[in-house]
Amino acid sequence: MTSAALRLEARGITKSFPGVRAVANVDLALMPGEIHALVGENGSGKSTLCMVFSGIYRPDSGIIFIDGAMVRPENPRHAQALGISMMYQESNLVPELTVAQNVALGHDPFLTRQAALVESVAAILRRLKFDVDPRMKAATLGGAQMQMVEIAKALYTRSKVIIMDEPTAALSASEVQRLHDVIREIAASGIAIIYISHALEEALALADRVTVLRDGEVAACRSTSELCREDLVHLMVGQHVEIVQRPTTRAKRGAELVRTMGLCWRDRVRDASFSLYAGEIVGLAGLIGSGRTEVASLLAGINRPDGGQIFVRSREVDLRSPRDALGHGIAILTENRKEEGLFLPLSVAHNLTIGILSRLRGIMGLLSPAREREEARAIADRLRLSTPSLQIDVRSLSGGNQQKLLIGRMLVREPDILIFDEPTKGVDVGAIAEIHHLIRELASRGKGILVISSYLPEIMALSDRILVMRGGEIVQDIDAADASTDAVISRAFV
Amino acid sequence: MEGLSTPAELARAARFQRARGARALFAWAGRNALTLIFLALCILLSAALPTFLTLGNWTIILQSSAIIGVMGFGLSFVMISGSFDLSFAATMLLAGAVSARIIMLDDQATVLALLAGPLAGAVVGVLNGTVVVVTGISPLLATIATAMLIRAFAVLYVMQTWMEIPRSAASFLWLGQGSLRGIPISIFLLAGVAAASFILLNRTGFGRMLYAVGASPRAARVAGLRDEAVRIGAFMICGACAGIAGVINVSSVGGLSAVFNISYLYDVITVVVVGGVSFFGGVGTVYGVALGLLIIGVLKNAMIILNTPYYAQSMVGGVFLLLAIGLDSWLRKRRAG
Amino acid sequence: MMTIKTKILASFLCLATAGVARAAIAGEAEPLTPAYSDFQGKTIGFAFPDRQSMNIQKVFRDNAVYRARELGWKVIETDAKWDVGTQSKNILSLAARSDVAGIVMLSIDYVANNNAVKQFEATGRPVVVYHMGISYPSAGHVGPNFYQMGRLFAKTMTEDLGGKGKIALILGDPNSQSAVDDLRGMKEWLKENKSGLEIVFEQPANWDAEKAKQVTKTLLQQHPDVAGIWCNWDVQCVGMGQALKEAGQVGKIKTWTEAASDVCFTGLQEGYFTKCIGWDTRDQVRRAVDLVSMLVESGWKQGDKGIVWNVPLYIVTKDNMNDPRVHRLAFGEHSGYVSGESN
Amino acid sequence: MNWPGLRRVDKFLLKNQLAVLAVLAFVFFALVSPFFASAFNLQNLAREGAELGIVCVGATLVLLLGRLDISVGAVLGMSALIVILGCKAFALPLPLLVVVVLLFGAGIGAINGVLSSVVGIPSFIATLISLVILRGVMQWASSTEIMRTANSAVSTDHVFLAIGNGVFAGIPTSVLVLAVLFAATILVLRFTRIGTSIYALGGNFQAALRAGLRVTALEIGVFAFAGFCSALAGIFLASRLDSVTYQTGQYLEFYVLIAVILGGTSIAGGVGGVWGTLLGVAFIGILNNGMVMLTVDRDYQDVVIAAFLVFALVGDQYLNRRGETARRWQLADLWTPRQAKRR
Repeated sequence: MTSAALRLEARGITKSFPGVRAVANVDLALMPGEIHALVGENGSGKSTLCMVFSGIYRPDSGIIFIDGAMVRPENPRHAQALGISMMYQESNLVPELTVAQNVALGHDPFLTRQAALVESVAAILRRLKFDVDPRMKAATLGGAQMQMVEIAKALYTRSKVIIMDEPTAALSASEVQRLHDVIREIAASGIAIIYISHALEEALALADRVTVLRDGEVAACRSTSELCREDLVHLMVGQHVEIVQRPTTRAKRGAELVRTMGLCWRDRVRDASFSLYAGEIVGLAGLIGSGRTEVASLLAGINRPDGGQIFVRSREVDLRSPRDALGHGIAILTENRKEEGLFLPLSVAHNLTIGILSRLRGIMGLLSPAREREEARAIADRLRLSTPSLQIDVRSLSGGNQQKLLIGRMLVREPDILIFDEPTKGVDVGAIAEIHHLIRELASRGKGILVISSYLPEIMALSDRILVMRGGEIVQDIDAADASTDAVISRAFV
Repeated sequence: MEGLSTPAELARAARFQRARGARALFAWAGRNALTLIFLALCILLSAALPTFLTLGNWTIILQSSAIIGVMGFGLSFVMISGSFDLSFAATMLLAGAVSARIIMLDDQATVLALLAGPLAGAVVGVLNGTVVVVTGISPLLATIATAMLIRAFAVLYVMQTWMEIPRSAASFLWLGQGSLRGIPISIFLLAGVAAASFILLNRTGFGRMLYAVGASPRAARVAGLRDEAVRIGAFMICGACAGIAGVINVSSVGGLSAVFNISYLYDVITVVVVGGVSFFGGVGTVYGVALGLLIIGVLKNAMIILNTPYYAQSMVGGVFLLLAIGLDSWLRKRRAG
Repeated sequence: MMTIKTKILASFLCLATAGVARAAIAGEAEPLTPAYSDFQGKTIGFAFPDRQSMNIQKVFRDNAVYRARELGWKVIETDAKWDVGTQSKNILSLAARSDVAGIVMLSIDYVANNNAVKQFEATGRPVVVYHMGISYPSAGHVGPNFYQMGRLFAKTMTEDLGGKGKIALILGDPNSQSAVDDLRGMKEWLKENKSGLEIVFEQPANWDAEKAKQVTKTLLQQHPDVAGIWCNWDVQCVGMGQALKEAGQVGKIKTWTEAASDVCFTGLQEGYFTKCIGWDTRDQVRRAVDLVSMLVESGWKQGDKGIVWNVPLYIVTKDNMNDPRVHRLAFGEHSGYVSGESN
Repeated sequence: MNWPGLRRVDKFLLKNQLAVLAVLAFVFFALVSPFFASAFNLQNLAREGAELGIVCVGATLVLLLGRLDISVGAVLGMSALIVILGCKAFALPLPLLVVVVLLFGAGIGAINGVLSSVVGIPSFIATLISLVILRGVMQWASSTEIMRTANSAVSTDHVFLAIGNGVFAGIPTSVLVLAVLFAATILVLRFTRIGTSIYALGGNFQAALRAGLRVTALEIGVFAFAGFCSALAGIFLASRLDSVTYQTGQYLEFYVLIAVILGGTSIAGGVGGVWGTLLGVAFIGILNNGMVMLTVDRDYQDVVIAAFLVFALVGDQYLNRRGETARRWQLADLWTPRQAKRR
């Protein structure tokens, strides 16, 4: 095919961030009117690639053509001017503005003639077979309607390429159907569409071709007719290097520490029931937004369940705050260190000892710096925390050491139920191994451990038992021994 | 530097080393900017004004900073907890009125009067804190409202016309008028409050939690700290300090009038912010606030000595505020961006 | 710690001030209600700056209201609590009331109420200002001539100091017109008479006693040889006195202040004032009420020439302060009387 | 999940409660005081209300951006001062003067905008600083001889006086100007890109950025507009009072905030509008004037006002931010420059 006939062509796109090579030398070509699915695990580089197209990131190398003309998207606005528009996962609408104003935001003339605007937007909405009054405020729209408005936005800017990042994440089956019809419709008018989705069937059903990304590289680019779901899964997973050896001897499970029955929270967790035993590591697998983190937050008292019960050591408990949870011996290492873990302006020592201030009492019940120093030193040594000094800002520690620090803080409270949410996120290779080793050790000391990770190999490597979550429900509870990566993946994806 | 696992860390360590080397001086100067400014001021002024560097003058500088300083230390607690209080000036008026009222009823009830003021302040502080923390409305606007209420309450229910402290209440008046070995008592009070704040902030669990809550309320929650209680506690301390300031004020002049002097508000905020307490919580030291207090105090003193027109004084305050805050926010933005 | 002597002194002073206070609330509580008066059924409006914060303001208010009731007026009072904006709002609200025949007021500011007064008088009703004047030529002004008071101060200070020496001025709010006139008069006299007095220090204390105290301390520190201090007036001067006491300068440094107020008397009593220049605070407001009454009766119209009635000034010293006639300057006869019917 | 729907209902209720409240207040005062509804007082009420309203229009836009401007009072005062000085001391031609003053106001506003958006100072503090400095300048200016003479002179320039006191077809000029300004603002908010941008910026910063709106310029512009409005009000005030003090406009910012927040504009930004503000102004204006009319003690007035401020804040917290009350918001939400949240 000649490049002129292509709507969008990308050659050798590479983008790396400090420490990570997010997208490596990716080629992509879209015909006019083509619906092109982009699939891959979390962190396989889909979003990064799209953000390069939509002008949020500049590629380190590689070139992009639109209709055969080379372009260099500077910023979202510029990208839109070039004909590339992106629909983001989170809503991108201004609640107080009308649908029409939202659609035209940033592209309306200085003097907006309301009638004309409404008319032109209404035309687009009609074309989308989407009956909503352009004059009503965006605040009153539901999830599906919001997606429609996002599409309308894209059409309003006369886009040649529309990138859709998980447009169906929040939609019901019937809504998904309608959305797909619309997408096919607009594709028919010659617009090329990049469709990112974790719902593999959806992708296969909708798209003409599919590109599979794995660790930032193109694993395959085939037409959907030649693919079935299993191939797709296999392509996505590939042959991962096992980073830790599977435990040869299964830790033998002790008494039941936690049992939950029918936990519900908003629409994010539906009827989650499971139990956790002493001495075992349970992996909580699933996609981002599948409710893993939410379940953890319920267990740790960060959020309060709307329904269901939590039993700790077979006594029902009501966890109103993390403080309560700690009181019952449940400690959590949260996903985002910066917001929910570290106290950035404070020193390493202060960060370490914040949980055990009562132990630092010296003369007249005042904190004794000496005792603080030795306590902090003790924790630091125990975790082989490498820092030039305990007095420096915790900011200047590496990701790995920050994570170790938080684990250390978690352990000094001597909890027997530990929740690790993404324990190795943004952590350097050396530290990963250490952290994994630590988790195992804790388990062998009879703690009950819940590990959440988007990186399946990690789950597979660590856990004795795996819970797979999808759409807020626990869809599978299998022994790690007889679980295969593919199996888990295929349950995690729709 | 043993046990550094990754190249990234080695690099970081190296940077740490370098900081000790060439850029050490700048780093040091950056850390001690306030101290340097203060020393520079002192040198400058003592060169310009022969009487500046005398014991007598410094007594005056400290004594006239006492009230502002006491409230400043109080306010810094609230600001470290990541909140704000605009009602302390009104609280000072109320507390002063309360203790004046008591001592006027019984001129020997010194202890009661001395305790009542700070106590009233603390109560007001708790109310403030509860309003802010429980409803979660903006502390700025909330405390503007409470300030109006407190002041009105004081004027309507506690105060009379010029409240004259009976001269017979000697021990009460001694607090603000007496002196030990030529050093006014109010200076000892200021020092006491400073010391207490230092201990509270650096040597107690409450202080640690305060910094933690201010630095990241969510992290504090997850770490299992009683964040709300801590924030209310900060307000309480602020109120109590305002109360102490009120008592000092009353006993220092032996009376209290309902004419409300708003300038205290600006002065205290200026001192605290110049002292390097961040608006965004988690940052601030007693040493810094003390320096801020001294810098502003010295400036005012010099301006009075030089007999500068009064209006210049408020402007200088404003400019200092601008510089201090501008720097704080700018650095913060650099870090965030 | 206090010595026995100071204790005794303190208790003596306590007694003295108590005596003063008792004298202050002497006099009948309620005025005679006239059987007939031309003003019966008419209302007189008062725009006070503040009835509460200073005793002298209370004396003004009490005697004014008393006199009005004596004459058979119906009284309506407004209080601005020292807020300029509020005061002109108050005047306008009185202007909106057709039943108010005239206003007696003490204006917080020299100019801020011009428009309000103008609007009130535009409806053919007189406004009489007492104490400080306003720049708008209202129907009448009863009060001291601050310019002349300044000159008198200069003269007195020169005499007290034997014609030479350093003096310091502790102002309240330098923008208040009375202070401006005071200083003008004072400085002019000093110049004209080639007085040897030299003003070395001039700082405001914004009526805040604590600030006045600190400012005075700085002054004493900077100019140990200062011979005299003029403190504008009222409660801030208590702060000045306190500073003198703590510096042990009471009696050594000559001090002057304005108005025969309770502050003045206490200061003379305790020795930190040498002289006060005052006038009959009670008489002043009574005259103001009388003037408005006359104008109302004589059918005053806007455009008539404004009447200025300056009160005589007296010098109050420790020697004459216990003379009942002098005492009355400060406390009148009707202080401590508060009831004053509102609408 | 239709919080938005509920929120709409609530806000609808809130706003209409306000209208009802305003009417009730009016009726109440009209019944209690026979003079409240008098033509004189109503005109007076309208004038005071109009000046407050003009300032509030600007302040509303600032709040829509999720920012605060408390320097409005000082800007108003300073502008008034410039007008008095220019008109009475230097006899500058009025049109020129007006232009200069409006430019001055816009300039100060722009500086506030830069401090807030570029330097990243929390807007509350940035504007607090401008307030302090401006007040300092005003004190200095009003202490100068030239300012005093200008101030004390009673102006005879009918054109100048007509600005603030004039009546056109029975309606005070300032009210007409407010109406025009108000209409213009409504039109801009509704029918121009600026309007949509303001709501976008306050409502969903990400969306605004992705739509490529010029964030910084917008913020500076809005602050400049707020300054412009304050200056405009200042001109009317100067002409109406024919004088200015260094306290002119003190505490105005509180009334402005209360009126705007009561009007249903969220301090978190993005929610609300000028309609509600107008109701808020009407309510506060009536309340204030009515209480003055009934000679309610100023301290009790403060209590009432403060109570309404708290009511407004809590209402804002639980109505406008209903969806996220789960998360109690920190000060930083109001203070941290939004730019920091960009990534």
